[in-house]
Amino acid sequence: MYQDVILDHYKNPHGRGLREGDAEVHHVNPTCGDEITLRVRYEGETIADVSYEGQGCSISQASASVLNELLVGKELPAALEVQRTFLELMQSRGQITPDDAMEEVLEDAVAFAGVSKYPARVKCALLSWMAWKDATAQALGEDTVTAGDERP
Amino acid sequence: MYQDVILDHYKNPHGRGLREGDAEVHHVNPTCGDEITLRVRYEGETIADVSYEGQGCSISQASASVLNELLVGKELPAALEVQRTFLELMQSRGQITPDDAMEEVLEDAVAFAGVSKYPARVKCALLSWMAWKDATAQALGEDTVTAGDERP
Amino acid sequence: MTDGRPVAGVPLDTEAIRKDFPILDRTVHDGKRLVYLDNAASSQKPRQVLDAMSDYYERHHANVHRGVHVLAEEATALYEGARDKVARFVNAPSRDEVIFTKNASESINLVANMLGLADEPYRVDSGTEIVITEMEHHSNIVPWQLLAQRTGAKLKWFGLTDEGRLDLSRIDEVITERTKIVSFVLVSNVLGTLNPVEAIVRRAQEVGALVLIDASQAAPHMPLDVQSLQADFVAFTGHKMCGPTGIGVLWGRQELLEDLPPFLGGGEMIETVTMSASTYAPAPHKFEAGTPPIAQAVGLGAAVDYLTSIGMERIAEHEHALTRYALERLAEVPGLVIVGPTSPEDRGATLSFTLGDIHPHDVGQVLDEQGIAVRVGHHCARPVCLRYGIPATTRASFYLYSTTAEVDALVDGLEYVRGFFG
Amino acid sequence: MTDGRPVAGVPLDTEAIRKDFPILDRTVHDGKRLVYLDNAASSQKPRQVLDAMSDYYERHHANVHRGVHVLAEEATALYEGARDKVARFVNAPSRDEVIFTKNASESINLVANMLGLADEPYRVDSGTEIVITEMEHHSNIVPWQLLAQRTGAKLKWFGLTDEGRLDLSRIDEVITERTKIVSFVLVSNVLGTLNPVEAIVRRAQEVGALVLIDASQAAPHMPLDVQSLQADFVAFTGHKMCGPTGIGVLWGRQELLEDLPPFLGGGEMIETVTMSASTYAPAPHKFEAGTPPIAQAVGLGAAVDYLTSIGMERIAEHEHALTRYALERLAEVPGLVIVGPTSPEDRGATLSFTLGDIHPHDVGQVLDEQGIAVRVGHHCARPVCLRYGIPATTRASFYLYSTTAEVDALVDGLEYVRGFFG
Ligand SMILES: Cc1ncc(COP(=O)(O)O)c(C=O)c1O
Ligand SMILES: Cc1ncc(COP(=O)(O)O)c(C=O)c1O
Repeated sequence: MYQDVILDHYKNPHGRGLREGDAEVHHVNPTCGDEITLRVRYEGETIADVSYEGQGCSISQASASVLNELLVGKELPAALEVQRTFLELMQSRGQITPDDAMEEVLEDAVAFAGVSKYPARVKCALLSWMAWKDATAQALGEDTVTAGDERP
Repeated sequence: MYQDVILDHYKNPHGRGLREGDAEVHHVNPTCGDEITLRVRYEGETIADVSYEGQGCSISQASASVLNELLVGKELPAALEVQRTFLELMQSRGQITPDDAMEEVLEDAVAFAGVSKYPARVKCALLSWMAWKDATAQALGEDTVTAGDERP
Repeated sequence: MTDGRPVAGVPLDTEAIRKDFPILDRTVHDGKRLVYLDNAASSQKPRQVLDAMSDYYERHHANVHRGVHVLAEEATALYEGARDKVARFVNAPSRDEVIFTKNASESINLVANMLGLADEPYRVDSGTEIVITEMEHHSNIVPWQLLAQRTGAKLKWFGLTDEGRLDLSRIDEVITERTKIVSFVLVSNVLGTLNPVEAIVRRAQEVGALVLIDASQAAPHMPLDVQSLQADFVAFTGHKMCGPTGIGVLWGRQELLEDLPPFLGGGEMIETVTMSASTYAPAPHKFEAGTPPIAQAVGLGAAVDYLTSIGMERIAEHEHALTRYALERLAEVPGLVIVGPTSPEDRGATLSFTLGDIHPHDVGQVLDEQGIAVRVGHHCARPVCLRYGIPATTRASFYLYSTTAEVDALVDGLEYVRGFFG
Repeated sequence: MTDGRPVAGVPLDTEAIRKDFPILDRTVHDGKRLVYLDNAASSQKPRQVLDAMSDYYERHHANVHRGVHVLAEEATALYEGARDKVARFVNAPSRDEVIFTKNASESINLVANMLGLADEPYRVDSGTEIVITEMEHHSNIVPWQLLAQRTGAKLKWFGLTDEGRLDLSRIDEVITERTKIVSFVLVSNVLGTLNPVEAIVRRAQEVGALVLIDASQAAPHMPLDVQSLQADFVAFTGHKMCGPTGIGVLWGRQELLEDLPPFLGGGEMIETVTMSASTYAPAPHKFEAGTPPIAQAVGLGAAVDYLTSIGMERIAEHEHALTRYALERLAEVPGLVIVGPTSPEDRGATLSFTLGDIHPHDVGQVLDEQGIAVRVGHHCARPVCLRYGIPATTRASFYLYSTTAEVDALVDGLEYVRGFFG
C-alpha cells in the first residue's frame, strides 16, 4: 500500500500550514487519533486555497497533500467529481482497479487504490477529503456539495 | 427419587391446614413457584403444633408432611438436631448414604436422600424446613435457633 | 440439507437436520434417547455454528475495530459481517440499526434506560406512562418496573382473556396521550400466543408512543421483518435461534438511535475522550461499550445463515404442523389442560399445560427420567400463572428438528406420569 | 505441559505451551509466521478452552437454573462450577461474590450505575466526588463521566508523572471526605505501570470511600487475590486471559452486593414478580439479568484451570524476564522512546513507544506486513496520549506464549520500518 507517490507526498507535503480561509473545520479519526484542521478559500466557484495542519499517519498526511495539489485552482463541480471518484475508489475494498478515465480524474490520488483493501486505513485516506467537503459546505452552503450526490 | 415413603406423604399429608400459632411465615421457592405458609405453636420448649398450607410439588409437600410428623411433640434442641441433619443430607449432592445413626434421627426423612442428587429439587425439600426455622426464630427469638450452628 | 434454495411448502427433512445437531445424538439416564422439548428456553446448536466459532478462535481472533494487523482486520470483518447478516435476516433498512448486546434482556434494559435519560419527546418521567402486557417475560416487565420506580412514570398493562390472548378491548384507555412506550411480546414464551402487532402499533402511533417488540420467541421460528412490523425497536436473543449464548440483538430505527443518549460507557463507543468530557461514536457503536461478543456474533451470523438456508417460511410451516398434531394428541391425555390458545392459529410451537393435580415439577422430573426434556415452573412469566390461578405449568416447545415421534413420546410419557402419581 | 504441579522458578516451556494455541501456527501475508504481540488487546485461546466450550454445546447445553431435566442440570452445574473456579482463582471469600458480566466494561458500568441508584452511605450524588486516574482505559473513564453528568457529582483524577506513574503527591486533596468511590487500574494497558494499591486503598478507607480496581490487565498475568487487595470491587474480562469473548467478571464484597440495588432487570435476577412489584434474588443472581453467558463461563472456567495448571507465579516471572529483555533490546532502536516506565520493576509486559516522527499507524502497518501484530493508536486511553503530547503509540504486549525470538523479530521489524520511512 505504501506507493512511492504516497511516500513522496508524506515526506514533502504540498500546501501544508494554515492560511486565511472562508471556513475552517476540524476533523478527527477517533480510531487512530488522526486529526486535521482545514481551511478553504473560494474565489467564486474557484478553489483559491486549501490550507491545513494536522497530525497523523503517512496515509492521512499524504492524502491531504494530494488533495491540495489536485483541488486548488479547480472549479467546485470538477473538484466534487474528483472527491466523489476518490470516495468511490476508497470504498471499493480493493475491488476497483483504476482505469484510464479514473486515472485522468484522480492523477496522483490513484496511488491510494491499494489502501482501499485496508478498512482501518480507508478513514485515514478520507479524513482530509471529508474535511474539505464539510468546509466547502460551510463556506458556500450545504446544497453546493450535495447537489451532485443524486447523480446516477 | 420418588420413594414410596415420599409418595405416601404426598398423597396423605400429615397435619396439613393452618391452625393457631405463635408465629406465621410465608416462604417461596422462586425457581418453581412452590409456596408455603407455616405456623408454629410452642408450649415452653415443646413444639405443640406445626400447621401449614401450601402449593408445590410432591417433594415440597411430602417434606412438609414429614416435618410435621417428625417435629411435633419434640423439644426444640432435638428438633434442631433433626433439622440440621436433614439439611446436611440434602446438601450432600448424593454423597451421603444415611447410616443407622442418621436414620434414627431422620426416620421417614431419610427417604429424601435421593433428592439431594437433584440440585433443582433440594430447595423444594428444604422449603418447609427453612420456613419452620424462621417461624421458630420469630416465636422464640433468633438465638434459640442459631445457638447450635457453631457446634463442630 | 442446507444446500440449494429453500422452497416453501416442501416439508423439512428433519432426519437430515437432526444430523447437524451433535447433542441430539445424546442419550440420558442409562441410554434413553434424548427428546429435547425445551426449545423456548434455549435451542441446540448445529455443527455449522460451532465450526464457525472454532474457526474464528483458531484462525482469526483478535480484538476488533482498532487494529491494523491481519487478525484484527479479519476479526473486524467477521464481526461486522455478522451484523450485515443479522440486518438482512430481519430486513433492517440499515446495518447500523443492529446493536449487539449480551442477550434480549440487555436489549430491553438498554431501551428502558435510554428512555429514562433521553430528552423530549422520548423522555419517560413522572406524568408519563409505560404500557406492557400481562403475558410478558420478566425481562420485559422488570426493566419497566425499575424505570417506573426511578422516574415516577406509571406502568400499565393489557390483561389477558381466558383464551390466552391479549385483551385489547380497552386499548384507547390503556394507551393514551401520556404513553411514551409500548413494549410487548410478539410470541409469548408461555402461552405461545402470537400477538396482533398492527392494532397495537396503530394506536401507539396515534398517540406518538414508541413501540418495542420482544421477538425473542419469534425470531427463531418465523420470518421477521422489522420494517413490516413498523415498530421502533425489536429485541431478540441468539441462544434461542441456533446461536451461541452471550449475544442478543437490539434493532432500532436509525433516527432514534441517533437521538437517544448512550447507556453504558467505555471503549468502542466513543469518538473522542478527554478526562473532562467525551463524545460518542455513531450508532451502533455508541451502544456497544467494551469488547463486543465477537465470536458470539460470528456464531449468530452462522446461525442465521443456517436458518436462512433452510428457510424461515418452511421452519414456520413445520412447527405449525407439529403444533397442530401436538394439540390433537395432547387433547387425548385425561386431565391435561392447555394454558394458552388451544387451536393452532396465531400461535407458536410452545405448549404449556397442567396435568390434573400433579405439580409440574413432578411431571417434568418423571418425564426427564424417560429422557424427555421439558421445562416446568413459571417460565420467567409469573404473572401469567397468577392470571390463570396456577402455580406453574409444564411446557413443551418445538423447533425445526422436532418430530411427530417426539410428540408421541411426550404423550406416552405423560401417560406414565399419570400412572405414577395416580 | 499442563500436567503436574506448577513450580515457581522453573521457566515456562513456551514451545510446549504454544502447541496449545492453534492460532499461533498460522501464517499471514504469504507464509510469514505470525508474531502475535497484541495480547493487551486480547489474548489467544488454548485448545483446552475451545474444547470445553465445544463439549458444552455438543453434550450439555440447555438454559440454566430453572430446569429439572438432565441437560439443564448439567448446564447449571457447569455454569455454577465456573463461578467456583473463578472465585478460587481470585481467592474470593465466597463464590456468591463473583458476578458474570459481558466484559470488564459492563462490570465497571454496573458499579457506577449501582452507586448512582444506591441509598446512603454509598449514594453518589451532587456534593460527592468520584476519583479516577489519568491512565484509565476509556471503560474506566466514561462510566464515571456519565455518572457525574447524571448525578451532579464531581469527577476528579490523579495525574501522571513524567515516568508514567501515578502522581500521588497530593493524595489527601484528591481523595477527600466527599469521595464516594475511587476507581483505578491495577496495570495500565498503555504504560504497563503496576499501581501502588495499598497507598490508595488506605486513603480511601480513611475517608470511607469505596474502591474499585480495574484488573483487566492484571488478572491474565499475575496472581490476583481480591482479599489482599482490600478493594470493594474488582473487575476483569475473559478474553484477555485465554477465555472467550462475551464474558467479564465483577467481584464485589458480599455486604455491598447485598445492600446495593439491581441494575438490569429481567429473568434470573428476580425472586418473585407480580405486575406491580418484584423482589430480587440474592447476589450474584441479582446482578445477572437474562440468560447468562453460559458457554463463555464454561470457557473462562477452563481458562483459569489452564492458567492455574501452568501457575500464575511462573507466568508473571516469564513475562517479567521477557519485559526486561524487550526493554533492553528496544533501547537499541534509534529514535524509539518508551512511553511508560523504562525499567522492568512494577510494570507489566505491555510496552508502548514512539518511533521518531513515524506515525504509529505506519509502524504497525509495516510491522504487519512482516507478520508482526502490534496495536497502534491511543489504546482506548486517549488521556494518556494527551498527557504525553503524542497522538498515538505503538504497543507490543506479551503473554505466556511469547518468546525472546518474538522480541527479536519485533526489533528487526522496527529497523525495517525505520529504513522504509527514513
Ligand atoms: C485496563 C483495561 N480496562 C478495561 C478494559 C475493557 O475490557 P473490555 O473491553 O473487555 O470490556 C480493557 C481492555 O480493553 C483494559 O485494558
Ligand atoms: C419472550 C422472551 N423475552 C425475553 C427473553 C429473555 O431472553 P434472554 O434470557 O436471552 O435475555 C426470553 C427468554 O428467556 C423470552 O422468552
